[in-house]
This record gives sequence, C-alpha cells and structure tokens, in this order.
Amino acid sequence: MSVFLSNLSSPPLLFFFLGVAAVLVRSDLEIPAQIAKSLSLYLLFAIGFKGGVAISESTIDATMLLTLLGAVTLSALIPVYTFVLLRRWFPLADAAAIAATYGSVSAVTFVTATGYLDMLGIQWSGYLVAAMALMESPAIIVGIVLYKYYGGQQRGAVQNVSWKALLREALFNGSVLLILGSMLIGWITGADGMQKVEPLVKDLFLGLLCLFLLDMGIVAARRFGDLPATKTTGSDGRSMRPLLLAAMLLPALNALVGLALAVLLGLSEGNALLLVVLAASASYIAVPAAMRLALPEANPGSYLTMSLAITFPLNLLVGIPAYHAAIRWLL
Amino acid sequence: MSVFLSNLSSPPLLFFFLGVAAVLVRSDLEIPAQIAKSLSLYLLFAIGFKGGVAISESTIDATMLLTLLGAVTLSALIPVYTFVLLRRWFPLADAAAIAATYGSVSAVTFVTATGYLDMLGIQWSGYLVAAMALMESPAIIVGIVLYKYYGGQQRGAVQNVSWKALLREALFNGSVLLILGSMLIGWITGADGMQKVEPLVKDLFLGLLCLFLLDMGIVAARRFGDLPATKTTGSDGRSMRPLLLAAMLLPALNALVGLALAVLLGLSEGNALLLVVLAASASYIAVPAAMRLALPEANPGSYLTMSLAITFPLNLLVGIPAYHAAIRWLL
Amino acid sequence: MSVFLSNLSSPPLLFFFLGVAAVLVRSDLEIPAQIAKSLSLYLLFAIGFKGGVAISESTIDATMLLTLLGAVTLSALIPVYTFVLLRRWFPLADAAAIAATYGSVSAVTFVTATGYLDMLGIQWSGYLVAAMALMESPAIIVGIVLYKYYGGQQRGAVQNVSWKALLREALFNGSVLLILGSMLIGWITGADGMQKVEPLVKDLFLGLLCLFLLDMGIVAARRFGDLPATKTTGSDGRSMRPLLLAAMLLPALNALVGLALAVLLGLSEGNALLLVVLAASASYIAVPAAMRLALPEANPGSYLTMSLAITFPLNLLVGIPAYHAAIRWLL
Amino acid sequence: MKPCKRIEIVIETPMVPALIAVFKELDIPGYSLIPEVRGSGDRGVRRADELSGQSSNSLVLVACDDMVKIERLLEAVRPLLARSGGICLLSDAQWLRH
Amino acid sequence: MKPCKRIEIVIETPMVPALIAVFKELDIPGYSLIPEVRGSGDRGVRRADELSGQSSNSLVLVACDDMVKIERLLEAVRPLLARSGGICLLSDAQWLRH
Amino acid sequence: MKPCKRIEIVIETPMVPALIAVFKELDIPGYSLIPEVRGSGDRGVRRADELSGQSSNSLVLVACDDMVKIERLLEAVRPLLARSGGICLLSDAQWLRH
Ligand SMILES: Nc1ncnc2c1ncn2[C@@H]1O[C@H](COP(=O)(O)O)[C@@H](O)[C@H]1O
Ligand SMILES: Nc1ncnc2c1ncn2[C@@H]1O[C@H](COP(=O)(O)O)[C@@H](O)[C@H]1O
Ligand SMILES: Nc1ncnc2c1ncn2[C@@H]1O[C@H](COP(=O)(O)O)[C@@H](O)[C@H]1O
Ligand code: NA
Ligand code: NA
Ligand code: NA
Repeated sequence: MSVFLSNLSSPPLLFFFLGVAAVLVRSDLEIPAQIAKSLSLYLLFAIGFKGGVAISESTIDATMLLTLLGAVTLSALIPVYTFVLLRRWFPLADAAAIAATYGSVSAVTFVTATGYLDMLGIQWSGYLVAAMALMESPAIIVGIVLYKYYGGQQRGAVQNVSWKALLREALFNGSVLLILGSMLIGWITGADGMQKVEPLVKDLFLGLLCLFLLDMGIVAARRFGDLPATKTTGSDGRSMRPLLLAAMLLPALNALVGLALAVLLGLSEGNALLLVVLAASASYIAVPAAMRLALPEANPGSYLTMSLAITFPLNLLVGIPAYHAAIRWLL
Repeated sequence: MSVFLSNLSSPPLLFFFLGVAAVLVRSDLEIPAQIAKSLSLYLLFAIGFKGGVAISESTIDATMLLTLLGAVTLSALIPVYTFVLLRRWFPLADAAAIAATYGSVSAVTFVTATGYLDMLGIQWSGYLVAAMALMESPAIIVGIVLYKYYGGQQRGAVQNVSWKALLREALFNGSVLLILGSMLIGWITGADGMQKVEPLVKDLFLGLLCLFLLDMGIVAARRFGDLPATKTTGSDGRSMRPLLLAAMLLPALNALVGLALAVLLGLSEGNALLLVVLAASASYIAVPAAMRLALPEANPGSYLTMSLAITFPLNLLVGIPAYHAAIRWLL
Repeated sequence: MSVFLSNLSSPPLLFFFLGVAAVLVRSDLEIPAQIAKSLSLYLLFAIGFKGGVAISESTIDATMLLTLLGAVTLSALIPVYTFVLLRRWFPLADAAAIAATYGSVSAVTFVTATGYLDMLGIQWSGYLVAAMALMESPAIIVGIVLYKYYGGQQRGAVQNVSWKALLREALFNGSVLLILGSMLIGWITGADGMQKVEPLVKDLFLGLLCLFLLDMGIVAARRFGDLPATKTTGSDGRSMRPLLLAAMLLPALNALVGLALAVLLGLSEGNALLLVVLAASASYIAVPAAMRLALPEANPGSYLTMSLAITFPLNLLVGIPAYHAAIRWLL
Repeated sequence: MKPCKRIEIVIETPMVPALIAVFKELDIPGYSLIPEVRGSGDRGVRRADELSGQSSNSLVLVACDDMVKIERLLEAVRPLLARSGGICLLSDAQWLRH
Repeated sequence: MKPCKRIEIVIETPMVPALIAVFKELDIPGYSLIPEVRGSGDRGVRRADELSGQSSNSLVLVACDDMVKIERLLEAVRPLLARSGGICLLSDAQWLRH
Repeated sequence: MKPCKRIEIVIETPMVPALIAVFKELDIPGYSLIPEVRGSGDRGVRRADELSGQSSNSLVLVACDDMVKIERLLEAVRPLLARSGGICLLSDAQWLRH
C-alpha cells in the first residue's frame, strides 16, 4: 500500500494531477505545443543516452540478448491476440489499430517507471531502454498485416498503402530514431560522454518530467472529456462500454503476459518491472502517427483515446505499483 | 545608493536593459513567443514549488495567517481607492480595468525582488509566495463589481458577462493555478521533492530569469514606443498625461499602503519588502486576459501599457531598492 | 589522426550525424522551429557571457587589441578577394553575397571549436569571442559596397536600398546584438555574475549543443538534398560544379589567410585555432538575413546552400582538427 | 462541387472560446482555426508577443452551405466583434465533395 | 492581374507529405502551407495539442490559372480527403503579375 | 455588409517590415499577419526551418473597400514581390459591419 502512496505523491505524478485538475476547472493553463513536443524529445534523448552509457558499462550476456528477443516477440505477439479478442466488438480497422497501439509502448510510462525505481533505490539495466526502442516498430507492422489479411479480402482496402512508406514510418519514426540514435551515441561515448552532458541528461531529468506530465495531464483529461462525444459521433451508434473495458483490461492482460516472460527469463526485480510496464503500456505517439497514414479508416477517437486518456493514466497511477507488488509477490 | 547600483548591475536587470536597447536600435532580436510563454510558466512553477517547500519546513503561525489575510484585503482594497481616484480622469471602463490591474500583482516583479533579497543575503519566508498567489484574483472581481455598479446604471453594460466565467477566469486563471498547484505540490513533497527537482527549480533560476527579462525588456520597450499612437487613436482626444502620471504615482501610493500594513503586521525586513512589492506591482498577465473577456470596452492601450511599459520597469529599476531603503529607515 | 577521431566521436558531432541520418532515411524527426531558434539564442548568450567574464578576468594588452583589429580586417578583406575570384563563375549578385557570407563567421562552428579545445584541455582567451562578434558586420557592408560598385554601373540596381537600414541590419542584427550584449554584461558582472548563471551558461552548454547540432544536421542535410534542384531551377542553366568547388576551397583558402595572421600575431595554440576557424567559417544566420534585404537578387540557393550544407559540416568534421594539425605543425 | 460561403473571422485569441460556443449553439460543426495571428486595426497593433495572449489574434475559417445558419452566425458574431474588435469577411467558394 | 483560382485545402498534418507528392506529380510548383491549424469537423475536434502531430491540421493554399491542372488536382485530392478527412474549397481571384 | 476586396500577400518574412512600411505610407490601418508560413515557388522550397528566418514566409491579409488605396497598394507591392518573390491575390468579399 505504501508503495502506491509513495508513487502517487512523487512530484511528477502530482503534476500530472495538476494538469487534470486544470482541465476539470476549465482553466486556460497550457504548455505551448512546441515546448511539449520538445520535452518529449528531451525525454527520449535523455533516456536513450543514459541507456546507451549503461550498456557500454555492462557486458553483453545471454540474459540481455534473450530479453531483447523476448521484447520484440512480445511486441509482435500482443497485437495478434488483441486483434482476435477485439474484432467482434470493434470495426475491423479500429481493432487492428488498437492492436498495434497496445503492442507498442509508451516511452513516458517507461520513463516514469525508471523514476519510480530510482526513487526506491532499485537497480535496473540500461539494455531495457534498447528493449523499449525495439518494441515500437513490430507492433505497427503486425497490426497492418492483420488488417490487410482480414480486412483486405472484404473491402479491398489498404491496397494503395505503400509498404515502403509504412516500413519507413515503423522503423524510422522520429521517436524511434531519436531513442535508438541517442542510445548508440551514449554507447559510443560511454562514461566520458556522459560526464559532458550529465547536467542536462541526468540532473534536469525529474524536473522536466514534472513539466511534461503536467502537459500530459492536460492532454489526457481533454481527451477524456471528448469521450461522450466520441460515442455520439460514431456512425455505428455503438456504446462506449467496449472501449472503456478494453482500455482497462488490455494493460492488465498484457502485464500478465509480460510477467510470465520476465519470470521465464529470470529477470531481476527492477528489470522485470520495466518489461512488464513495456508490455502493459500503449503507444500514443509513434503508432497513432503511423496509423493515420496506413489505416486512416481507423478512428483515432478509439485507439488514441484509449491509450492516452485511460491506459496511460491507469498505468501511471495504479499500474506501476501494482505490477511491482505482483513481481515482489512472485519473486 | 549602493543598493540601487547593485540592483541595476545584477545580470537579470542588465538583460532587461539589453532588451530595451534592442528595441531602441530597432534590432530584430526576439525571443520566440512560445519560449517566452514557457519561461513565464517556468518562473511560476519554480517560485511556487520553492514557496511550498519553504512553507512545509516552517510552522503555521499567526503572523503567517494575518499576512495572508492582509494580502487578500490589500488586493481588494487597492482597486477601490484607485477607481475612486481615477474615474474623473479616465473613461469608466478604463478606470475599473486600471484599478483591477494595480490591485493584482506582477509575479516577475516579485520574483526579481526575491532574487534581490537572495543577492543581499536577506531572509524571506515561503508563505509570501502564497500571498502573491492569493492577490491575483480578488482585484479582478472587485474591479468588475465596481464597473458594474457605477457603469451599469448609466449604460446597462456588462449584463451579458457570465459571472461564472468571470469567477473561473479570476480563480483558475492559468498563472494562478500553476503557482497555487506548484506550491501545493512543493508543500506535499517537501525537502524530499525539492532534492529531486532542485537542478531545475533552483540552479537554473537566475539564468532563466535573465532570458525572461531580456524578453520583457523587448516587450516593454515596444509598448512604450506605442504610447504616442495610443494617444492619437483615443477617440476622446484626451492627453496622455494622466496615464503617465497614474502609472508612476500608483505604485508609490500602493507601496505606502503596503508599507503601513507591513509595519502593522510587524514583518521582518525581507518579508516587508516582498509585501510592499506585491502592493506596488501591477498585473500584466492574469488581469489583462480577464479584462478582455469581462470588460472588452476598456482600452488595453491604457491599463496594459501602464503596467507593462511604465510601472513594471519602474518597480524593477527604482522601486525595489527604494522600497527597501524606506523599510530600512522605518524598521 | 587520433585528433580527427576524437573530434568525430564527441557527442555533439555524433548528434550532427544523427540529424543527417534522419534526413537520409526520410524520418520525420524534427526539432520544433522556435526551439531551434532558442537553442541558437542560448548558444550566443552563453558564449558571449563566458567571453565577457573571461575578459573581465584578464588584462587588456597589445595582443588582444591587435587580434581584434586583425579580425575586423580579416572580415573586410576576405570578401574582397572572394568577390574577385568568384565573379567570373557566378552572377554578380551571387558573387557579392557569397563574398559577404564567407567574410562573416559561423557562431556554432566557433562554439564547437571551443568545445573541441576544452575537450583537449587547451587554453583559449575570452577576447576571441569579441573577435567573433566583431567579424559579423564588416563583411556584410563590404559585400554590398562591392556589388554596388561593380553591379551598380551596369544595372542601376541597389539604389533603393536604404543605407541606414543596411547598416542597422549589419550592426544591430539580433545575433550580433545578443552576443555583444551578453559579453558586455559578463564583463560588467564578472565572476560574481558568472556564479549566479553558471548552471545555465556552463553546465548545460555541451548538452544543449548536442541538441542544436542534431537540428543543424537535419537542416544541412535537407539543404544538401535540395542541391540538384538548385541546379535545374537556375534560370541560367549553369552547372553546380563551381558552387561545390567554391564551398570546399574557400574555407581552406580563408583558413590559410587566418593562419598567416595568427602566426603574425604570435597567438597561442588555442587562440590561433579559433582565429583560423573564424576565418574559415561562413555565416548562415546574420548574413543571409541581411542579404535578403539588401541583395534580394542574389540566389540563396547559392550562398546559403554553400555555407550551410557544405562549408559548415566540412569545418565541423574535417576542418577543425585539420586546422589544428596545421597549427601544431607550424608552431 | 457544391457552392458555399467562406466565412473568415479575425478575433482576439481570448475571445475564441466565446466564438466556438456560438458555433456549438448554432450547430456549426466545421471550422478551422489558425492561432497566433498578428495584426493591426482600429485598436492598434497586435504583436502576439505578450504573455497574457491578449495581443494575439486567431483566424477562424468556416465553410458553410446553409444560408440560414450563415445569417444566424453573422448575427451572433457581430456583437462579439463590436465589443472586442476584429473583422468578419464573407466570400463565395465551391466545396469539393468527398 | 490575371484571373486564377484559389484552392484551399485543410488536411491533417501527417497527410501533408502525400499531398505535396501529388503536387509534384501534377507539376504544381507553387503552394503556401500554414502548419499547426486547429479545427473541428465530422471527425471531432482537433486541438493540435498532441505529440503525435495527429491532431494538428495544415492549411494549404494553391493559386493556379491552369484549369486542366486544377481539375486534375481536385481529382487527386478527393481520395486523400475521403480517407482521412478535411476540406477543399475553390474560389476565384486575380493574381498580381510581377 | 459592405462589399470589399481581400488582398492576400505571401512574402518572405524578412521583407515584412518593408511591406508594413508601405501600409503605413498608404494609410492602410488594418491587416492580419500569419507568421511562419512554408511554401514552394519559382525560388524553390521554403521550409521555415532556418535560423536566419530566411526560409520562412508570412501571409498577410488586408480587407479594404477603397479602390484607390487598393490600386496604390498593388502598385507598391509589385516591386517588392518582383525583387524577393512571393504572390499577391485579389478577391471579392463582403465585410460584416459591426
Ligand atoms: N482591414 C483589415 N484587414 C485585415 N485584418 C484586419 C483589418 N482590420 C482589422 N483587422 C484584424 O482585426 C484585428 C482587430 O482589429 P481592430 O478591432 O480594428 O483593432 C487586427 O489586429 C487585425 O488582425
Ligand atoms: N465546414 C468547415 N469549415 C472549415 N473547416 C472545416 C470544415 N469542416 C472541416 N474542416 C476542417 O477539416 C478538418 C477535418 O474535418 P473532418 O474530416 O470533417 O473531421 C477539421 O479539423 C477542420 O480543420
Ligand atoms: N502558385 C502559388 N500558390 C500559392 N503560393 C505560392 C504560389 N507561388 C508561390 N507561392 C508562395 O510564395 C513563396 C515565394 O514564391 P516564389 O517567389 O515563386 O519562390 C513560396 O514559397 C510560396 O509560399
Ligand atoms: Na505494450
Ligand atoms: Na498590486
Ligand atoms: Na569567415
């Protein structure tokens, strides 16, 4: 219980609540768009660099390689069963987009989890950052392939999506590239490089995370406010219930799968938590951008609202400490 | 005298002059708008957090509560006599808007005063930040009420202003909410939280204040350059003299009132200066935004120019050390 | 050789490559425009302040004054011979604009060179920052005078350029003013002032330089990609070869001239390298902005592409260590 | 292609929520909004450089083919502009059906 | 002055590269683009506040006096808008020759 | 509503002060300005991504009902555009009186 409370009372989480509160009282508090975007770039840059330096200081062993392999598999596997589960409740395009969204990861949830571990003084390994970077793309590709296979037959859709453009979007998406690139540079320059950029990359990290989560609180709460509208605009007149349920149950289900993998790999407490968080979190940057290009018929009012307005805060507030409690109980 | 010189030769003030100089030589030097806005958010966040942590470390006593009460009273009282004094020289709507502007406070003037105190090694208490946050709103409400009472009879104006929207704007204005929220979070997380965000909140403070004052120098000097135009566009053909005089005399008058209150409360040197600065300073963010909604008939060429182009630099350059000298002489 | 490698493997340079790579794989990675602009303002502010503080701590001597004089002469001289050399291969307006571009300097190349020296632990003097600031303007004026003299006779152009506006642009250009102003403020406030802004001005410097060079890598690579288009859109159907050659040979030639001056002045290793880098680098902020106003008939596809897409990366990657090797060999 | 009207409104940014409330009331679902527009008019220069957002305008574009709604919109916009300034232009256009 | 058509397209920002590819294909060299446009339409509110850029629109203005190209452009834009939303307006204007 | 002309000018940002000086000279008090417009034209792509501001355009909108002033404005804008590029479009509109 104390772990829940100490999570909720950390400055970043409290700033997330401040952002939510601002929307609730209809304040005009707002982080300018370019600053919010830059804060997100900063987080990717910093976490990537830190991860790379950490890798440069450790030895490459079997657990590391197997974890990376497992992470990629997870990112490809989650969309498959998610799609199968959801296709009877959602339009096909939406089911495929949601599947891709939940197979991929949320960098900020991951970053918050590392902050949570640091706060508790629990060790974690830099290669988990690599795992995160590698999990962004496969889900996108699997999601599209599923739609193409099941949806294509019916409606002949997607045929004019260029596979080249899609692959590029999946692999060289701005956030994927920045985190991979920063990791590579951190790995090359090692402790020497870290010393030079430490004040930016390490010292400011938690403070800037507070500001970023303030913005995320605002954005998520606005989206949540749009939810009833989402329902009425849906041309099919479906109810919102499947959406809400899926957004709350999918992270739990995926966390379980991630947990199983972590136990199988024999990961340490910190690493296990991060892998579970990766499994449980859903993308709201890379995947939605890719989906607009590859699957514009999917309704962002479904997949984006689910990941941003429900799953993201849920993981932040309850998920991380809950997964942690489960791991402690198991290990 | 030396106190004036050391104030003028501090880096933040010098950067303010650089901004003014840039406008005078018609340079294209400019801080991008979203960055300027973010610097202002940063200052509110940092000063709020610092204040909250300071409160968490001190005990709540009578002086604190009386100071907060006094600050709110001040913010409600100043608009009343200001309106009475000004209504014969200014159109009614302008008089009300100016009254609200001078009853409210300028966070950056406050922040600069805390920097000035820190520079001289004089102690001040965190709850003054709370006083500042509490002084933003009452003035707005009093200003509108005054106009509604005196102006409404004549012209039936303002009736379609929604009181709900107005109260929301006064109480949950972005800057009010951010400072109150950050203060609350600082108060909850205390020294522990501070340690995590210290590099952002404390170490960078003075450097970023320099950049922000550079921008304020530019903005204030541009506004000052618009002054002659303000005169000719005024449909009533009034002279600018009342405007200039009011912008210079109101801070002095309000400082006196603030000084009396500080003596009455028996505040320490540092706290007294901050309370006086709060009384003497005028808003150029929260109040103008609220006035555009509630009193659009008031001319921002009056109230905004007065507070931004005259009172703000005056307080920064001459006011702070002058009020300080007066306090020293009294105490 | 090792000096080349250690230059190439410093974090800032590696982030430049990451930016180039992002364009090559057609990623959507991008630093928002206002942030990029602010990073550039930050670098000018920080380098100016540091330079000013350094000057305040040293004594003004003959070498310093002669170096400043030499730098101004260099900035006025380089455009003359550059114009003479280029006018047979380029349209007159383009030749004049290129001449001004190469007479002026690139602040970021300079900043990277100081980072390079710091990395190797080689001393350099703060007044070189003054030299840089003084070299921005003369080249602009000389370039326009040359065009007016040679081109004016033929086509009666430029007559409606206001000299006042031009001088203002040359002398009070945003970047010139910011660096001169920050230097002055650093000089006035000295070590005391530095202590207050050190976390921003010194500690974050290399980290933010990384982010800025990431952006420069993106911008330079995009420009480079535009090169073939530049050729076909040229109404005169000229080949691109002179452009490429000039952009590669001019820095080498100018570096030689700078080197001769450095030897003549008897500068130390670090100072000599900085002077050579100033000579060899070309402007892509101040001069292009001035040229659009004073010489709009010149094609930015020539001068801007040359300085940004070729000379800038060339100096960064090969130039700095090569000039350093030459200086070591000579001294 | 169907004929329609383009309505362009330049209004100060703090008034935008009021304008959008009008759209909602009149059931006008479609609009596009460009924030951070500078300008100059009877009330002086607006440089979009102030922290209050007070000196920044927004440009709102509405395409609409229902003349009744347009009439009502113009009526509703008029007092907003009268109180706080700005302009409203109406012009003809063809709307691409898709 | 020569008569021409103004074509205004509001489309979500991630689709802009596809639109510009269409311009290149049809040999339309001139356009102007306003990024970070907010809006609302059949697909809900777009607040331009998301990190994916997904909720931000762009407004693209094309002046063109070649009716054949315009026809082709409209044909090519239609499916883009049909898939991902947005509007396209066509109006008359005079182009200042310089 | 009164009939008026909409004048739209896309010009590179460094030239904006010159354009506004023209407005002042011709006593045209009202305009709206959208900064950071990207574009493409005879002089290549302008990505608004450079620190010199050189590659960024601005879009300026002027509503005016005085034909004499409009004529003069067009005359004054022509050489600006001829030197540094950009476009100027003129179209008809109705101006909502308020
Ligand atoms: N004639 C005009 N043409 C274009 N925009 C205008 C015009 N007049 C006013 N505006 C815009 O409307 C805003 C408010 O105008 P005003 O209420 O006249 O001060 C100005 O800042 C401009 O952005
Ligand atoms: N009637 C309209 N007038 C102006 N802009 C519109 C209109 N309808 C849609 N839009 C713009 O096009 C975007 C996508 O519209 P939609 O596909 O209808 O959701 C919206 O976010 C608006 O920016
Ligand atoms: N046909 C056009 N339609 C819309 N905008 C244009 C057009 N041609 C040029 N522009 C704009 O004007 C700028 C300069 O054009 P140019 O002088 O032709 O290179 C471009 O960057 C565009 O923003
Ligand atoms: Na996941
Ligand atoms: Na006050
Ligand atoms: Na040079």
